[in-house]
Amino acid sequence: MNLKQNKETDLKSVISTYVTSGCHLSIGGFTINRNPMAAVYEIIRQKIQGLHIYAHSNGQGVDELIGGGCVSSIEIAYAGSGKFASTCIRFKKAVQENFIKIEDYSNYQMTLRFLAGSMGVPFLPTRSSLGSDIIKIWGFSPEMRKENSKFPNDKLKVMDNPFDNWCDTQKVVVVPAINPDVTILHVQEADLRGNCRIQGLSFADVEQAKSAKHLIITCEKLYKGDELKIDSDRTQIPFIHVDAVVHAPWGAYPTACYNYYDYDPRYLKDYATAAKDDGLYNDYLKKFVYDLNDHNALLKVVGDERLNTIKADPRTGYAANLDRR
Amino acid sequence: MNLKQNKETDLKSVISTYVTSGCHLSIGGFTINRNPMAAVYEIIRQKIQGLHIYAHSNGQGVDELIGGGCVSSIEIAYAGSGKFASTCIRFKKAVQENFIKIEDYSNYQMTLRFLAGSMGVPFLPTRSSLGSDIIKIWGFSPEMRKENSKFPNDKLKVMDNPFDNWCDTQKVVVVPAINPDVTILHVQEADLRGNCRIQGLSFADVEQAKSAKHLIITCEKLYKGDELKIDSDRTQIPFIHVDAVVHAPWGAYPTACYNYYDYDPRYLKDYATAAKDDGLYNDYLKKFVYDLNDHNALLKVVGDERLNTIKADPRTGYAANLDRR
Amino acid sequence: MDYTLKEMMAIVAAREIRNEDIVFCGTGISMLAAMAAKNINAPESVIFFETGAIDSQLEELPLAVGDSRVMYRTSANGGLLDSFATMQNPITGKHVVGILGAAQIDKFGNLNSTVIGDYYSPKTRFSGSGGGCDVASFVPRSIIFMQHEKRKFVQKLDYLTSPGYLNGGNSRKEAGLLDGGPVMVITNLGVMRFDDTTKEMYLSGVYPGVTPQKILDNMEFNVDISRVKEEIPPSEEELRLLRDKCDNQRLIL
Amino acid sequence: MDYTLKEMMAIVAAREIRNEDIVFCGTGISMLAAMAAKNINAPESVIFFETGAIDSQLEELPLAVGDSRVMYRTSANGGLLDSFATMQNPITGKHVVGILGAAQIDKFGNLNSTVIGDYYSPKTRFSGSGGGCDVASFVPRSIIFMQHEKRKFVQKLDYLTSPGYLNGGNSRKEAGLLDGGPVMVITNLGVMRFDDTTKEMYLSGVYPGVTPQKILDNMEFNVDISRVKEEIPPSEEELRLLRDKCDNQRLIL
Repeated sequence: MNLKQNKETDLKSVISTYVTSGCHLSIGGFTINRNPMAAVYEIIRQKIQGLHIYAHSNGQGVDELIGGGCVSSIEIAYAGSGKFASTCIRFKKAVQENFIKIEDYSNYQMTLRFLAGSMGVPFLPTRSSLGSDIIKIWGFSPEMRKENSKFPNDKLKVMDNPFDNWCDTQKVVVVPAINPDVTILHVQEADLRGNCRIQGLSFADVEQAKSAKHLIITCEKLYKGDELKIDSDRTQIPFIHVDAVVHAPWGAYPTACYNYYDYDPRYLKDYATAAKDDGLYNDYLKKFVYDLNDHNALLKVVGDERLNTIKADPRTGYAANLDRR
Repeated sequence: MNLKQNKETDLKSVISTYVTSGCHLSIGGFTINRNPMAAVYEIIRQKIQGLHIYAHSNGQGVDELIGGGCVSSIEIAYAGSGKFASTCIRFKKAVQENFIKIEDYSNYQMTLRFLAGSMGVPFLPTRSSLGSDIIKIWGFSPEMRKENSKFPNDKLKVMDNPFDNWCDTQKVVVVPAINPDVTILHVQEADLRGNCRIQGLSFADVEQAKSAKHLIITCEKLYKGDELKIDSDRTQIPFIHVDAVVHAPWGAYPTACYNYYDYDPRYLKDYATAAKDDGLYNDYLKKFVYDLNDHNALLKVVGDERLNTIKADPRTGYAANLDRR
Repeated sequence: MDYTLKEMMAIVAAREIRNEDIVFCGTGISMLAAMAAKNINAPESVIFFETGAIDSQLEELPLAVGDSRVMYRTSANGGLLDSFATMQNPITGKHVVGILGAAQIDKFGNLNSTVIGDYYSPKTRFSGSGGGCDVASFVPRSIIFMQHEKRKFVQKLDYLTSPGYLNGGNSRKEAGLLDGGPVMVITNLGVMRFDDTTKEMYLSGVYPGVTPQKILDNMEFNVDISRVKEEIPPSEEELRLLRDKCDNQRLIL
Repeated sequence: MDYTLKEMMAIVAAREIRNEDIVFCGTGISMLAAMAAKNINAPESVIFFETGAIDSQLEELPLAVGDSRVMYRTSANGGLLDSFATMQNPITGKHVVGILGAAQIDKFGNLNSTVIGDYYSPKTRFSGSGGGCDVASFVPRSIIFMQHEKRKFVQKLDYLTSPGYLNGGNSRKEAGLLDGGPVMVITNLGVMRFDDTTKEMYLSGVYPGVTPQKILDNMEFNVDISRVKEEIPPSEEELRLLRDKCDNQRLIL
């Protein structure tokens, strides 16, 4: 956080400043929607390694970070990209081949963990996962946890309800708070100070934002004045949480951004094809990430014609009748 | 909750159906803003008694319920009506003269208690009140709590952080969930199914709504069609939580309703004067509540001329330059 | 009347959904089943997604629960906290029906969507719980879609991602979960339900032309087949509404 | 230059607020102090209210923190959960300055805003904690406004609503609270601060014309007066901005 009046910066410098090797990172969005892809590609391009990722169901973005070799460990609820990859392919490979360490939670648990971090409490309770292997099996060993002060000593705990049987509840699972070093979100609208508006579903973005030690925003539309102070009921993230703002139109591409554009089915399908083969994947990385200077260059490779097909229909917020087979 | 397509009803019948003697009630709003006053006056008019109230800082509405003799016990963080009564006057009298039982919490604790109820967990943790008499002194005795299954056995508890010193926290206070029998809110906009939009601050209304076993909505503007499904990002309370909807323009009067009208300084000042004296207060109750048939009758007594002075300025949402001395 | 297996499965699930149900669904056939119920037999049922969308107007079929198509003309666009609280909430939660799927299921309706093989060095890694474990933990009734294969109906799960009846009998409650659990498992061959007392799976329905023995041949464990009936195929009207109203782009069917 | 005591008090508080502070305030003089800081010496400080309003454009002075005037042109209109989380949050919370008031204060800056007399049958009942206890528990720095009277600066509080330094020394931390606590008490006579080690109140400033003895005469307990200085009165410019920009309707001043 900072309270500066102008937090605008560029993606290259903001990534190199905040997303350092070994840092604990979370990204916004859900499966194939509103992932901060411009930032994800920049992280891959800068060959940042050893990231620890906190994810709920941040499909495409997380898979590309893993595929780009940036990730060494992850706490996650779900790795999937909808119809395009029911299990994210580079994720699957990395786990099966032991390239990354993994700890499994549920979506609600991960969201509660961000919420706990944003509220400044060490844990929150839920009934989810009682009796399951999410409780019994720990991906990160107690030793690994004890060694590193950035992890809590326990994955989670089961405890008795301190209020006897209040709310018909005998036991709860308590999950530990997360305060990521950095959270990166892509939002529809922001202003120079960092006030942010998300249109459509906010997923867990608000909790991820407010729990972060540093918060980077990329946005479709950047307001230079105080326009967002009008009708501020719509603003979910006030500027006090934000460190840096980057104007990045199409910054969620190839995932969707409600009211702006849809996901690109062709890109996601081609990605899935490449992801299944190491050779093809290296070609993909070279052609679509390493050889390009920035996100605009990617948009140029894709071309306006294709981008036009996924532009959002103003009535529905998505590209109606888009060929998605 | 129910999933009916049309939940519209009238205030008299909805109050007599849901707000029964001895029921546990919470009302929305904060001090002198968006209290569901039409409903409050109807409760007083129906001479419902023995209510247990859950309040954070619901000033004017709670004070009138107490003054009307409807309340026998209360859990509360703050009883004040801004400049008009730094401590609510009938509340003060009732506590000093032992007419009502009281249990003190903080605003955050009461809000967390509603949140816990809405999340379906028996408690939530905070660091607030460690070392204070809010922890040490219990208004409701352990015996009273044990006797009545509608109360948790403990006011609150202090417990060790189950995650060692995670988040630099050694101890937390856990506060028990609330699920009121009934919550009543006044909102700016609703539709027949019960989708609700609050403009300006939502205070703790959303948590009070979602924790309630029954939820009654009064609203300034009632939509008969699906208008609120357009731009639904603005809808804070979806219809699945709502039992009944009442169209009640000026339903928060004499408290404010952002974008519709301001508080009425003259009414609140006159109220404060009357509240200080039992005789005057009986006259107040007779003239402004008992002798009137409904909220419209109150608005007629007040008169259009005065109501016009508090109508909201469309630019600011309140009555700019209103004489508030 | 011709119909596909997918159509049969979607209709069987839809028939289980009632007015006043709030239906949690994922993608694919589970979403289709929820849409079918709403368009055929339970018009007042409400569809919602773990991403926070309630009562979406689904003009096109979403390809993920995070698809922008679920955000259009909802009753509210919230977030994950809202959706899971709706299920854990004691008032709204009682009305929620969850529709789930998995890689493995055991005879007590416990589900694995995490790994095949050892957790630390898995033969196959799947997506993980997502909201599955949450739904299975919270809701009073869930419907499970499965492919009927021996490697999927297993004696012992490689990982218990989402609790069903755990070890059967009263064990779900003893673990601290509320009453509830799976009510049926719908496969490409038939329908399984769970005994009221033992909470063990039994065969309750077969599709026309499928024998109970064929079903047993496709499971690692045995189930009681004494209560089996033939499932009624989709009617003409059901099929028409399913095809025209629920998936006219033929993305799933 | 003529100025009133209220103006002196508001300006003394305002001077304590810095750029990069997020100022929690209530109504009355505390709001005025926050507005004064923003208009005079800390233009980048941010005002916020427990009701959930951040960075309100205060064209008119609100008469309550729930006044619609705090909702106008905010950076965000949230709710109580948002505002208290901002203070308990380890990142934003570090920047929050709380402005508080109370009916009683003790030498360790603990506050009573609940009752005078016995809790169960009080001589005087006040409003209660509101957000006061929360703010006092969470924030690293708080500023307290008090009237300087013997019955208000007491040996022992009738009820400890909002924690200051509890029993002094390290006791705040031992109770489980984070570092922090009151930094100053501003009264109609002068300014008290707290010793770094003992956490006991001492007299740090008197207003022109007030003697340390007069201050001691108006307290039940003794404080160290050896560190006292005279407070600098409001400047012409400070007064002008206070009067014209912060309360031109003269609702508080």
